[in-house]
Amino acid sequence: MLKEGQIRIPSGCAIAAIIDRKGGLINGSEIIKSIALMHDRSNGLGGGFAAYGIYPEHKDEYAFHIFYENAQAHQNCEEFLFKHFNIDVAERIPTKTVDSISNGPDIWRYFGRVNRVRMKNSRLDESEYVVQCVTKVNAAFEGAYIFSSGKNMGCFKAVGYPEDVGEFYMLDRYDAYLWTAHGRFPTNTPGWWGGAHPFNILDWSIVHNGEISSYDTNRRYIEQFGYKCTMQTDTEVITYLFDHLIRHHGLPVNVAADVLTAPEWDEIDRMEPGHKEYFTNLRAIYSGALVNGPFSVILGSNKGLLAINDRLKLRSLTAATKGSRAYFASEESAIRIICPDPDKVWSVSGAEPVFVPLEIDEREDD
Amino acid sequence: MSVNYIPRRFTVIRDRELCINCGCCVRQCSNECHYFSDDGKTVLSQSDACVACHRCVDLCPTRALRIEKYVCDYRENANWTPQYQQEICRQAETGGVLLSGMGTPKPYPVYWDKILLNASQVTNPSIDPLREPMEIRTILGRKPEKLTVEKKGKSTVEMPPQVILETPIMFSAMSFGSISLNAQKSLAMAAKELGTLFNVGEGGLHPDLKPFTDRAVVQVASGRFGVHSDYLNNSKYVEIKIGQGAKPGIGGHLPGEKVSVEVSNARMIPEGSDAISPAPHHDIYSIEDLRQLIWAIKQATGNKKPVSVKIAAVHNIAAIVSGCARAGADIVAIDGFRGGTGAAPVRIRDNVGIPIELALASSDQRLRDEGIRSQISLVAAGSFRCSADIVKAIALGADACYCASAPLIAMGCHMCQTCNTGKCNWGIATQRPELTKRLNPEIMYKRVVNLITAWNHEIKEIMGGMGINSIDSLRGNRLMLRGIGLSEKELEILGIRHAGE
Amino acid sequence: MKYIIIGASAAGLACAEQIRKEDKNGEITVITKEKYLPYSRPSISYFLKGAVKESGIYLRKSSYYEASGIDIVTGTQVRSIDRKAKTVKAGRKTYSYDKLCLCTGSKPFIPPMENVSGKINALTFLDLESAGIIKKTADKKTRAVVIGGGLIGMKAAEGLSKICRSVDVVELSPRILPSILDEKSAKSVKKYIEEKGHIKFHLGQTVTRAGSEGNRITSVTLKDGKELPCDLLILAVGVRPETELAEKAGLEVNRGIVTDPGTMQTSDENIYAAGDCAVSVDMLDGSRRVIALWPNAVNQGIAAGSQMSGGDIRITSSYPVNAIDFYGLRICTCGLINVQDKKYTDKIIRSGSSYKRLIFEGSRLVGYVLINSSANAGIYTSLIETKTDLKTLEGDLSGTPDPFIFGKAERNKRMKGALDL
Amino acid sequence: MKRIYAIEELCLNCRLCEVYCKSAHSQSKDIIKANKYEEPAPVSRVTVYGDNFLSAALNCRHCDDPKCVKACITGAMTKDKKTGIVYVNEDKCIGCMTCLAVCPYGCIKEGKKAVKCDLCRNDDEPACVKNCPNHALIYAEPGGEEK
Repeated sequence: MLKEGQIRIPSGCAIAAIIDRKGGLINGSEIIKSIALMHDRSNGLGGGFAAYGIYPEHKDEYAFHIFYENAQAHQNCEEFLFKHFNIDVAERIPTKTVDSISNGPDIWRYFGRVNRVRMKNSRLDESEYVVQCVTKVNAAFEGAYIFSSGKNMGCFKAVGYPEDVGEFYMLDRYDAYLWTAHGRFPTNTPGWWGGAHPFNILDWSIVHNGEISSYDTNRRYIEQFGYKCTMQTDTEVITYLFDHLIRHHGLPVNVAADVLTAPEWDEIDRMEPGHKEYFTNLRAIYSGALVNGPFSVILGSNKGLLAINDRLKLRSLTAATKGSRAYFASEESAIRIICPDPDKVWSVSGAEPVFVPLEIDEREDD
Repeated sequence: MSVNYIPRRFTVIRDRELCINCGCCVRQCSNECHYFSDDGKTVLSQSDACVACHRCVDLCPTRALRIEKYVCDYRENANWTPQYQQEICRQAETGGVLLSGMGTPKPYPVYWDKILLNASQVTNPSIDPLREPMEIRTILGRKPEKLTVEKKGKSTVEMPPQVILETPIMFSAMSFGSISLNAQKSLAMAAKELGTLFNVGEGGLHPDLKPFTDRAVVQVASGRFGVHSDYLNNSKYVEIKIGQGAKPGIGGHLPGEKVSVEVSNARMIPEGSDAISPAPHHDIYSIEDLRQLIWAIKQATGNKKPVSVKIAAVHNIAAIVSGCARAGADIVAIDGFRGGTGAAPVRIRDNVGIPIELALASSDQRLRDEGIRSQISLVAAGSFRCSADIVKAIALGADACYCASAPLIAMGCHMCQTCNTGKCNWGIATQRPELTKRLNPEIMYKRVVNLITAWNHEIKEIMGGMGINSIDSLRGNRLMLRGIGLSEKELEILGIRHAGE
Repeated sequence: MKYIIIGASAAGLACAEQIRKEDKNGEITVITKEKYLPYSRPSISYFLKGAVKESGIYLRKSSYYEASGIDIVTGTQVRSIDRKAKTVKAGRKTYSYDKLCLCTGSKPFIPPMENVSGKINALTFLDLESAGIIKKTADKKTRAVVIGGGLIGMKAAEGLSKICRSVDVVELSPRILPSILDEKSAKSVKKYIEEKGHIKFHLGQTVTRAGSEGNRITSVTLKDGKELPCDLLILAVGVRPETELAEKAGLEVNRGIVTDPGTMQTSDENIYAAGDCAVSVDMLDGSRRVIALWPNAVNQGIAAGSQMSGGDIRITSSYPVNAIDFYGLRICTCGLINVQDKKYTDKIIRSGSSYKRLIFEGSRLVGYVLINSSANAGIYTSLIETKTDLKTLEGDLSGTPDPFIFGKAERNKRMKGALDL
Repeated sequence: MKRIYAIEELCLNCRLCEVYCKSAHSQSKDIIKANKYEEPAPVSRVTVYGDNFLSAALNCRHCDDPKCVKACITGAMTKDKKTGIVYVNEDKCIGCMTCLAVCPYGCIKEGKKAVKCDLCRNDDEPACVKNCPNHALIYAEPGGEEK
């Protein structure tokens, strides 16, 4: 059966997220409870979480989460990894046996720093170096798949219901200031854990619900700039779009969101001249990056959380705030189960991104 | 004793019951196929000169006329078809190059008809064009690599000049001289109302079109006809015509009889002299010369408008398109081998050039491979017969489409392919005043507006069905296309999967 | 204001209608000696030959006059006009007026002939009454003789030829319709009419004496002594303007009531005159004579009516124009036809049965005679009326005149009117 | 009142206006019977003059102060007070053609009775205007407003 990536598998989904602006820690059990409520929005063929702030003791090192399908893949990948990074910790990610999750790959995690010498003669900056290494492993090393490569964060995903995946990875042992979660309803079995969400690159993680009809236009736009869309999923291409706009083009996150969900022309025509020119130029330059079709996306990063809805608001996405915390979910019920009396609840409107910044200075060199 | 080796091609059939001998057909046929009997009471017809332009058929008040192919069988011969035999006879008589008009009629594969469109079912919803705004606004011109932003809503990018079209359809180049001023005026008026552009062609600009210069694409061709600073500056954008799909590699020849005083003024050439546009631009012998001309034009127009380069779809098209882009062309127009023409040698029109579908697909992919596709605009030309062709072209990667034959048909053309004779009964491909007045711009421009408005609606309907509400998301969206009856190689060049996958 | 109009034919009715148009509530009284409401006098020959019923001959529906406030007094002879008292005696009543218009038309001219007057079967052919009598008395056995080969005589002869056994026409001049045809055209028309209407012509002749039994004429004898049996004698030699009333009232009369050519005002400022009784100035040669034709009478009636009721309509151009047909042979004539002066030249175009003669004065058209080629004759008429210099035209005049004889500017005015397309 | 104006620059000399005028003023209102079989043959009120190079369809101007109405000796030629249309009252017309002799535009045709354009007063639009293929005949107010 074709593996995800060889064919494009359309799917519906559930998404959820919690963030504490002040950096207060939230236990894994809360996010599991939230995503679990939306059990019927997924069909057990994919679930996953992203957690930020779970490795304080390694916060300046890259945390690689890797699936190995066989020992050979394990050995090749480790050989490559130790060559390009100074790895000081290598261990299996602790998991618990859950009967609904079976015959998964061997799951390891490594903490390490970039090998300065090798990075210098690759003439790439640190981020580009890491991205190229991850892309190399995932594209070239058969059976090995790096599904998380950020600092002080990590993704946990598998084929199964999200609440089972949470239990499998014993997420109740982790505390993070930013959680995102995803439950998947693919039309057919992805046949492979790597296909589950969230999708990660550096410390970006994306969970996405919906089916973007502009997928091939976006894919063929982004592939102009060195990206390889190996998974053929919407999340992958949206992540690369954000990465390209923010990292390569240095656009602020909310401007990047404007590019993906640009306002409509009749709205632009009604704007005052300054704005009109800005948005006309924006849509002219980035017409290939406009994302069309129903979607709701939550983008996690060390800078904060961004939630966006498609321009026509064809996909549900609810937001709420309570003190320093912000909650997001495909359904309001998934928020109220973990936060019964939020200060404010609203439905994210089309093409108006919500950005919740993290006010802790996590990184010096950023 | 002259032997008539070539049988007539058509027969005009007159239903005597219906014919009221009003003589309308007699006065309307410029090929003089109809005439009155001596007593002036009955109308007779002689079909030798009939080119099946249907002027008499359409104007006959009692619908008494119809045209029939004149069947005069030769012995069956798949190789030596009657057409080849007759063309040999014609050349045996004239010793000259056979000329003809419009695009090649030869049955080469039409890829548009072998590509199917996607639609949303279950996994992603269609978008209801009655509720959501469907956007087909298209912006042509060179784009910078990225947007530089001071803060949200304030960009500091140095934006090159852009051209905004309210539809991805523009009217392709048809010069004043090959078509009548009235035909051009109709296209100009239609372009103004539709919010799109019409291409003036290589015949210079007639003063009557002054009010439409903000809707005009002006061409700089190898003959440089009518090119001066006013001409360049009073336009929406300037297009350097390197080639034309119907006759790649060769120049153009407007016979002296068609060079009336007005045509000669517009082209700045002596009246009655043949207007020859030479095969190459005699100042462009390599790509760097093209860059020089592009910059010269940009300087002449104060960098206020994009410069387009129009090339015929030939082998190695992808490399040429990429080269033009790198030579500074903001817009590259590719004209497929089925594109129409006022006059072109039959052999070249029917054998030289490649289909626009393949040229467009490979060029779009090559530009993407080099990461510069998003910086320039790609315009496809060469026979779009309906809105589905346009959607497929945009999905293959075109920004916009040049249409010429379709609007002409809307204005009365019946594809008789004898434009080169200058006796067009519909007042389109002629300069004869008694024929050009048959094309009343006030009436005809509305028909063209109706046609394009209809196509726009259809494009929006198809996009809605695909779950797309902006043409930006259709452009280059090859996933929306599926091929049927295409070889692996063809699918690969078109970059689309086979139906069923 | 009180208006009185004497005579209820073309001029009288036109004058009354024009006054009503300009003076909504003035009192308008039209007095006529005939016992009929205003009717189409030239149509009596069509009535005679049954081409139109009596009901169709009236100019307006009878209810029209009451609706437009015009009081028609029929069967009343006006006997005298008192200019100082501004009153008119008619029948047993006296009518006072502020403005008076004489539209008395014309009366038949009867040359001296022995034993004709007082005979019951010797009639003129000017009004509906006589036409009615002729229609009743004439039948298949009647042998009719018409004195006068002019317009009226020929129309009478045509009418009679449908209902009588034989018709003889006696004409003083050597050719028929002398006032409108020339030598050549008269000969071909005469031949045509003889074939179609079995009418016998006696040209260059007059009737000198009539034989009678009691008060009925039985025969007539011509100048050359020839005797013709005659059961019905029609006197159609010509007409004279009816100016008796004007002369009695002391108005200036010179072969027609003399009027100001523009306002139709007579020598008395409150009295106007219009139609066959008034003198017109022919714009083409300046001659002062009576132009006894319907269009002229209507124009003069309108001018007089307007002047009488404070309007400003004036007569700017009067000239003769006439269209008549005999057994389908159409004759149109206009302007000066029988001209002798060297300054006039003419051009004759003949093809098949159609005959066209154009009369020029220098480079101006001043007259035409069209026989069976009357298509668009009105364009020639407008050339005559507007005194257009033919050198400014583009096309020539021999064929059927059409808009393309004019230059572009004139064509635009004629066909596009105010549109500046 | 709305009148028919002829634009010679657009007239194609196809003469369809004459064909359709005959049909509109025929007994049968059928284009084939009217133009081929009907007796007496209907007469087109509009006439095209000129040739393929320059032509125009001449038609009655329905003048404000019509010479033909004044010249009519039987009161048959009438100008309708409301619509302004000048038309022939067939019952009263004796076919003397005096109107034809005075019409400065030459728009009255010879027949048993006078024949002239009545602007197809019982239809919504004159047949000649409706069927002119090149919009060379315009039915408009003097200022040009068509609707």
